[in-house]
Amino acid sequence: MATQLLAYPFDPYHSIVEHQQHAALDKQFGATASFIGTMRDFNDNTNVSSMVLEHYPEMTQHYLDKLEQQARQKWDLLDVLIIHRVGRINPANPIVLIACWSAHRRAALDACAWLIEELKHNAPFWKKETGQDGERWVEKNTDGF
Amino acid sequence: MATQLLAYPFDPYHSIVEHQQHAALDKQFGATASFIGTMRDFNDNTNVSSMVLEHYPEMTQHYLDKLEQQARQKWDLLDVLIIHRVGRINPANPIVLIACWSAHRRAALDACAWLIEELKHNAPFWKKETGQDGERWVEKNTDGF
Amino acid sequence: MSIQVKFFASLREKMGITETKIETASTAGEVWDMTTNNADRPLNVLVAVNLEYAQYDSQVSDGDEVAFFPPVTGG
Amino acid sequence: MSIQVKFFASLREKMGITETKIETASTAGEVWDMTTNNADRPLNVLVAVNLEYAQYDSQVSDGDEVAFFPPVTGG
Repeated sequence: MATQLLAYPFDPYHSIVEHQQHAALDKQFGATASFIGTMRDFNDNTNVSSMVLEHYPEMTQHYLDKLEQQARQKWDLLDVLIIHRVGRINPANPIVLIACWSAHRRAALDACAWLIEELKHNAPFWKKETGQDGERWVEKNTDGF
Repeated sequence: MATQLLAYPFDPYHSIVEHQQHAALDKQFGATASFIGTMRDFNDNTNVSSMVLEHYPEMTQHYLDKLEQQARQKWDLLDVLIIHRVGRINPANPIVLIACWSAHRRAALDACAWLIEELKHNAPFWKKETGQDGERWVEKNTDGF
Repeated sequence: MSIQVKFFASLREKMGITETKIETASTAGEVWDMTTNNADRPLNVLVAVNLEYAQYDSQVSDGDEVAFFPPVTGG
Repeated sequence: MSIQVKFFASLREKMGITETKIETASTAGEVWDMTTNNADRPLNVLVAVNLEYAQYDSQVSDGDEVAFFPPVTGG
């Protein structure tokens, strides 16, 4: 399975290296593009001390698997790894990892950028932040800027 | 210095983690995009057993520093790390690492893709491959596809 | 047979429903009406039928799973 | 004072020159002519003056460093 939903903290770079070793990709890939989303300790000008990521487990898994398949259809990828946290998350903890391997650079770079955009807009996850004024649901994601 | 030219093998993910720890970025960045170029054991349908990366040391360092500055002017980046190998390189060895940190995803993703493209087209490096038929200079880079 | 209905995140809290079942309905909108006691249908609510995005007017059948949730904020 | 001239990669091998000096010249093209014994100026050769990309007709002065090299293939 190249998509994983984790209820505990993970080390994204360790996950990439481990996946790369077990995926028998050795010497065939020329390009690896990755994106890591990390929890910040502020959002919308408010301090955030922790947050909980709720999701719709069956649909999340289904949707991430579908995204991976779509990416593989659109680009010539050798491998894809998607990991997303759920549950309680603290500042500086990684939330999401997307890594794409390909022979040449454009496939990996474009697929990685596309995957995080699709995931942000459509994967059924919801953030509830805990800050100085208590808990609040994040209303919508930023446009990335 | 956030641009490094290395004459020995390096572990790109270790470099990212180490840089991240020392860059006092903790809890401020929400996005990290990275690209790693790795030596494959074939190119243009020919097996390649090793290669030597020649460069123009003063200009390379100058050019990579300038690229980093340009990227920081174009995008709101918290940090940039560029590492490039020189000297003899073996298949599966990383050749180049580009990592960009930002608050939101688009800056890191776009800067990372732009940097590898600029580096590929303009940074004064030259690959000489050793294969079954001896040595040959790589004539030009692929367009990334 | 029956239709499984799920609510998530702020909508789950607002409606006070996590999961429920209804006997039958013909559209996702009807499922909403029956499970929320005819609450107004919010414009920005997302609807999923059997784990795929759908609309209020999407058909539903016995055995389906219908979910309602607010805009997503993952990643 | 003088002008420092460098050749890289396949061009270095082809011309048999790694580094040399000339007394003076007014353009990068003149530097090429003087150091290569008037060899044809290849169209795809890249020219750098003081570590910045330049052209055959770029001006050069005493103390400058001029480099000639083939299309780059890093990354």
